[in-house]
Amino acid sequence: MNKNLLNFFGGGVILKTFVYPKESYMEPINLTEKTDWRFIDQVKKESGQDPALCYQCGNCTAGCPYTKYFDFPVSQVMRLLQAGQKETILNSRSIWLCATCEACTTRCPCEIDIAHIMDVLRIIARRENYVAEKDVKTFYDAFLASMKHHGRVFEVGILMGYNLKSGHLLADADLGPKILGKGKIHFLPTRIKGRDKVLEIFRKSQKKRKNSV
Amino acid sequence: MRVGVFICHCGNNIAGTVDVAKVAEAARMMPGVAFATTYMYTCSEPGQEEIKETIKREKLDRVVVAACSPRMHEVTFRRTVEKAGLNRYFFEMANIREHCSWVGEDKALNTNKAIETIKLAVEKVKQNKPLFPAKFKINKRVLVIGGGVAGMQAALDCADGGLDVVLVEKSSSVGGMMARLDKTFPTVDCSICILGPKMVDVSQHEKINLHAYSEIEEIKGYVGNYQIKIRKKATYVDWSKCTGCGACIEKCPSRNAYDYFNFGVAPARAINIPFPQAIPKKATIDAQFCRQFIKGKCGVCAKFCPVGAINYEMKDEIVTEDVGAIIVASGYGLIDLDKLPEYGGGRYPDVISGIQYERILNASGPTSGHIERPSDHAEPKTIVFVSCAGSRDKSIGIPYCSNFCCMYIAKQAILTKDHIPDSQSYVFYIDIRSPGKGYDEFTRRAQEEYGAKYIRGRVSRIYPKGKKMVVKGADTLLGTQVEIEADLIVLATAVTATNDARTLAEKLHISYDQNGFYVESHPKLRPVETNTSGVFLAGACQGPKDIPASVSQGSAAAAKVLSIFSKDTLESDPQIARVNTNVCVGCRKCIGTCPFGAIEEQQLRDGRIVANVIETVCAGCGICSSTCPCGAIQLQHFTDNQLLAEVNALCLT
Amino acid sequence: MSYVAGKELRIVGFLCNWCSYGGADTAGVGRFKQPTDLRIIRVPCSGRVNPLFVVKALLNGADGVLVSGCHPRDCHYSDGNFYARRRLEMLKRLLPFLGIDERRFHYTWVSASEGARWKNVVTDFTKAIHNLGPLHHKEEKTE
Amino acid sequence: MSEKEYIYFPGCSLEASAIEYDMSVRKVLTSLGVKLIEPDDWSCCGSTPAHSVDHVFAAAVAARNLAIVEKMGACTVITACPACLSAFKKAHHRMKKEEGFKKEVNAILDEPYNCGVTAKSVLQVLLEDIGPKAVAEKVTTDLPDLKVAPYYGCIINRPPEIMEFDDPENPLAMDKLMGAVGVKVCDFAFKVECCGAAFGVAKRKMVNELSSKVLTMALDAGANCLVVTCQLCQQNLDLRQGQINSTMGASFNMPVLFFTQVMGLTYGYSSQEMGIDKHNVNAESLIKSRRPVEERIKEEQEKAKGKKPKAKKAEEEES
Repeated sequence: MNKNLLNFFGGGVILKTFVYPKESYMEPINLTEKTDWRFIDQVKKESGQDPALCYQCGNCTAGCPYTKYFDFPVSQVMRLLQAGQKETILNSRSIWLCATCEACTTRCPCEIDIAHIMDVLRIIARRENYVAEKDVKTFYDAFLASMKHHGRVFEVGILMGYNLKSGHLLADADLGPKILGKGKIHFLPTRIKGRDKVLEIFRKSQKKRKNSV
Repeated sequence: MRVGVFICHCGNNIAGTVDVAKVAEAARMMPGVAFATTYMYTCSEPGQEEIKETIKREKLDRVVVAACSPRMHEVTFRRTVEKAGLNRYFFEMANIREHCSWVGEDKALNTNKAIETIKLAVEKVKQNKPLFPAKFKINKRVLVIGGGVAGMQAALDCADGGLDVVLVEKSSSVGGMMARLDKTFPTVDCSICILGPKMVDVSQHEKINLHAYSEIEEIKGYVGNYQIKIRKKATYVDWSKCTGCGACIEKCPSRNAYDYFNFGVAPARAINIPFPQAIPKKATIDAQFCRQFIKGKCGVCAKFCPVGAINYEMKDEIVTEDVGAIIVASGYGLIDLDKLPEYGGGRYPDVISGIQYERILNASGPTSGHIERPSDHAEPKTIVFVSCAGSRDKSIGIPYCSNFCCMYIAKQAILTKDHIPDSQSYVFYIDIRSPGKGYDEFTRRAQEEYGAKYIRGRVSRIYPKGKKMVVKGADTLLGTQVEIEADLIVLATAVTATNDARTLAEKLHISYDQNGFYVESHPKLRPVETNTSGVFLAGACQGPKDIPASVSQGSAAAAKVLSIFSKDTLESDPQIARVNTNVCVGCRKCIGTCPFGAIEEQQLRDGRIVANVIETVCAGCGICSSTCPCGAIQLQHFTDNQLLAEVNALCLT
Repeated sequence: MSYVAGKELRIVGFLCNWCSYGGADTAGVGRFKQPTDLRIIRVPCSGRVNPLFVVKALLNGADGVLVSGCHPRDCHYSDGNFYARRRLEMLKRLLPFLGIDERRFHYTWVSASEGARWKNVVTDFTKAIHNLGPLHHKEEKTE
Repeated sequence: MSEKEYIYFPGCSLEASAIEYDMSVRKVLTSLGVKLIEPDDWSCCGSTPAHSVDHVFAAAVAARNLAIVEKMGACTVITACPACLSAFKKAHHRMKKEEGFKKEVNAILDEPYNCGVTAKSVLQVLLEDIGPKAVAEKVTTDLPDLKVAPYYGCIINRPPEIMEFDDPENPLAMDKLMGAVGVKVCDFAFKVECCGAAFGVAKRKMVNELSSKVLTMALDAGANCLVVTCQLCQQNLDLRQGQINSTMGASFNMPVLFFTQVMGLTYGYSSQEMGIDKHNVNAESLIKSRRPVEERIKEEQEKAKGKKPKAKKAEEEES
C-alpha cells in the first residue's frame, strides 16, 4: 500500500519501463514541469468526463473488487489523472485489471463515469504501447482475433491462441476434461456469412485510428 | 428636463472591463441629459456629496446612477437625491456591474452595453413621476413559526422586548431537534438541561401565546398587518383537562405506533407524550394507530383517564391571529435511509441514523441511555460512524455539506467511549469540518483522548455477516480498502429542508433555493431578512446550521422585528396600482386577476362603476396593469409609458 | 446608437425583480461569463409584462425577446407568474401570425439563487437567436 | 396466453460453453408461449475486449447486430448474456445521445444503425413482459431441497442509467422469479459483487479468489445452490470451482445453475433437457427429491391449519 504512496509521489519521474517501483524514492513531483496538461485534456475529451469533479472520497476504491490486485487503487488513478501523471497511469496494471464491473460508476457521488475513464486510459495505453499486463492484453487480442476471423468468437480457438502467445501453454488445461464430452466444445468454429463485414469493421476502425494518431 | 448621469468605476469592478470615460462621453449626447460624469466610488460619502452638489449646481431634475445592481444601492441613492431636494422617484439606476462588467469579456461590447443600459435608464427616468408614500399603523404582534431552539429564542427575545408573540409549533411539544439530542458539542453540555429552562420560559411567559400541534393554514396581508389562519390539529385529548399524568399511555393496548420523537428507534403507544420534559406536557392520540379509530372499538384511554379529557369526537379547529411581522424558524429534515441502498437502505436494523443514535444515548430515550443495538439489544463493542451519508452527494441531489455532522459524530464517538469503555469507534470521513470556536480541538479530543479511529475515506457497502455487519470502505491516505466487522453502524444522514418547506414558503410568498432552503435577502448583509418585508428567517430553515448559529439568528430576527415595531407607523411603498377613473370602463377584469384582492368596485357620483385600489393591500405586482384592456389601471413607477419608453430606447434605433 | 453590428443581435429581456433579476445579479457576482447581446428591463413581476411590450419590441427592431420570472409556485406575488405564463403561451402561438418565428420569444423561470442557470438561459437563447439571424434584415430579403 | 414473439440474440458462448443456458432459455420461454426468432447471421457483440481497442469500434461490432434486428423491423432484441446486453445498451445509449458518435460508428458499419432497438435481458422479459403470475401458472414440480442464492453479477443492472432495470445495489428480479416458481430464496449480500468476469483465463488466481468470496457468502446465507444470469459467472463459479478449491484450499461443492434451468425444472423438464448434466458441480442430489407441486400445496394447507389459532393471536398483538 505505501508502495502506492511511493508510486504516487515518485510517479512523475518513473520511466516507461518500470512496472512497480518498490525501489523508487519519494521524489517530489515538480508539478510545473511534470504535470501533463495535454494528457488531462485528452482523457477529458475522449471520455467526456471531467476528473476535476472528483473530490477523492474514495468510494470507488472502497467498492472496487480489484483494488487488492491494483498497483494504484481507482481513487489514486483519478488523483494521478488530476495531477497529469501520464507515465505512471499508463504504466499501471490497474487500468488493465479493471473489469468494467461499473461499481465505481454506480456509486460515485460526483456522477463521474469512472469505469469509462478506465476504459479510455486502457485504450490510450494500447494505442501508445504501454502494456503493464501482457496476459490480459494477450487474451483480449486472442478474443478479438477469433472474432475477426470467424465473425463470432470461438472459445477453444481463443484459449489456444492465448496459450501460444502468452507462453502459458497449459493455462486452464485442467478444465479440458471437465467439459469434454459435455457437448459444449466445438473443435471447429462457427463461421458466419457476414464475417467479411465484421472484418471490414476491424479494417475501417484500424484505418481511422492510424489517421487520427 | 435636465437629467444627470453618474457613472461609477467601482474601483476596477466596472472600469476594468468598461471604458467609463467613453460611456460618459456617449451619455452626454443623449437627449435630455444635461450632465454626465464618472466617479471612483459613487456610493462613498464623497461620491454621494458630489451627486447632491451637482444636482444643485447643474439644476438637475432627474438623476441616473450607473453602477451596481439596484438591489444593492437603489435605496442609498434615492435617499441621496431626496436630500438634494428631488423626489426620490426621480432617480433610476443602470446596472452596469452585475449585468455588464462582471459577465462580459469583450471591453468594447461591454462599453456599448453599458451605454445602452444607461440610455434605457435615462428614457425611463424622463417618464418618472413624483411619488409620495402614505403612512399606516402597524399591529405590533409577531408570529413565530416553529418551536425549535431558534424559534423559541426569537419568541423569548420579542416577548422580553414587550411584543405579543404567537408561537406555532407543528408537533405536540416545543423543543424541536435540540430536545432530542443527548449532549451538545463542543462542551458536552446536557442538551435538555440547557434547553429545558427556555422551554419553561416559553410556556410561562405571559406575552407568548403557544399553539402546539398546530400548523399554518393561510397567511394574508402585508408587513404591519397580517391575518393568519392557524389549524389546531385534533389531539383527541382536551388539553384544558389533561394533567399529563400518563395513565392513558400506561394502559394503551396499541403498542406499535410510530415514535416520531424517537425517529422510530422503538415503538410508541397510540396515545403518547413525546418526552418527560415536553411543553406542554399533554397527551395526543395518533389516529393512524389508535384502535378506537382503526377498529371503532377500544376506548381504554377514555376509561382510565382520571379527568375525562379524552374526546374521540374532536375535530381540527381553525383560529385566526392578527400580527404585524413573521419569524420563520421551521427547522430541517433528514433523508431516509432508503436513499442509501448501498448501506442497506434501512433493511438492516443495526444500521441507524445519527439522530436515532442520539435517542439511544439519551437517558430519557427508549433504552434509557443504555447503548444497545436494535437487532438483539446487545451492547455494541465496535461502532462505525459514516459521515456524509447522503451529503455532498450529487448523485442523490444533495450537493451541499450538512454543516454539523462532523461535530456530532465526534461527540457521539466520545459519548460511546464514556458509556462503553471497552468499545472502539471508527469514523469514516471525507473532510473534517470543524470551523467553530473550540470545534477542531473537540474533534482532536475524540481521537487523542477517546481513541476514536478516524479513517479518511468513504464507505461503499455495508452488509451482514453472522451477527456482525461488515463495513467495506477505503482509507484513501493508505490507498487501500478497509473492512470493519461492526456491531452497530451510525450514518450521519444528510440534512434536508423539511418536507413541507415549499408549501409554507408559498403561503409566505418567500423564495427557496433548489434544495428547498429559504433564501435570505442578501447572503452577507441581510442574512435573516427575506425579500418579503416583515418576514424574517431563523435557524436551519435557511440552511443547515448548528445550535449557536440558530440561536444567534433567532435573536437577530427578533431584533429586526423589534426595530420595525419601534415606530408606530410604516411608510407604504407608493409603487402601487392607480386607477384613472376617466378611462376605466368597470369591466372588473383587474378585480378578478389581483392575487391580493386589493381591488374593489367603487361607484362614482355620476353612477359609473369603476375599479378602486386599496392602497394598503396592493403589493405592486402590476398584473392588473397588463390585464386592463384600456390601460386605465397603471402600476406607479412601472406604467405602460415608462416600460414602453425603455423598449423604444432599445428598439427604435 | 445601435448594437455592435455583426457581433451582436438585439435581444431584450424582461426580468422580474424578485427572482430572475436577482438570479442575473447572482450570475454577475459569481462572474458567470455570458454573451453581451441581452439588454435587461426590470419589472416587479413577470405578470407585469404585457404581451404588447414583446410584440412592440419585436416589430420595432428586436431580434429576440426573453421573459424570465420566478419558478411556478415560488412567485413573490403568489401567482403572478401563472398569469404571465398563460398570457405568454397565448403570445407564443400568436407570433407566427405576425410573421415572426415563435422561437424568437422565450419565457422561462430563474430563481434568485440560480446564477449558473441564468448564465445558461442567456447563452442558449442568444445562441438560438444568432442561429435564426437578424429578424429585420431577413424581412427586407423576403420583401 | 397470447403468443408473444421476440428477436433472440444467443451470443457466442451460449452456442458453446454455455449451451445449456441457451437450451433452458428456449424451453422455458416456449412453454410460456413465447416464440423466439434468431437474427440472421449475427456476429459477436465485442464484449469487454472490444472496449480496450476504441469506443467507436466497440459500439460498431455491437451495433452491427442491432442494425440487423432493426432491418427485421423489430424494435426489441432480447438476450440472456449480460455481456451482450451491456454491449448493446452501451452502444445504443451513446449513439442515441451523441450525433457525432453515431455518425462515426455508422461510417464503419456495412448497414447503418438508427437507434431504433431496445435490448432487454431474458430476465427482464420474464419479470416485466410475462410477469411472476404467468410464470407461476406453469409450475408443475416442486424442488423441496433447493435453497438458492440469486447471484446477479456486476453488469446486468449497472450502471443504472444505462441498464434501466432493477435495483443496482439490491436487485430482486431473480428473487421474485424464484419465489414465483416456489423455490426457497436466501437473502444474499453479494448479489452484485464481481466474480472476476473475463479474467478467468489470464488472471485465474485473482478470479478464483473473487469467486470464492461469492461462494462463501452464499454458504453463510444458508444456500445450497447459486442461481445466475451470466454464463461468465457460471463458468467462474462452477467450471472453476475445482480450481477455487485448490487455490484457496477450500472444499466448495455448490452447484451453480442458470435461473432458467431452475425454472425449467419446476416446469417439469428433466435435468437432461435443462442441461444440468453439463455442469461441473453435480446438482442431482438437490433435484432428486423433486415432486408434484400439489404435494407441497397440500402440506402448506395443513401447516396453515395447524398455525391458525396462533396466527390470529399474533395478529391481535400487533394491531
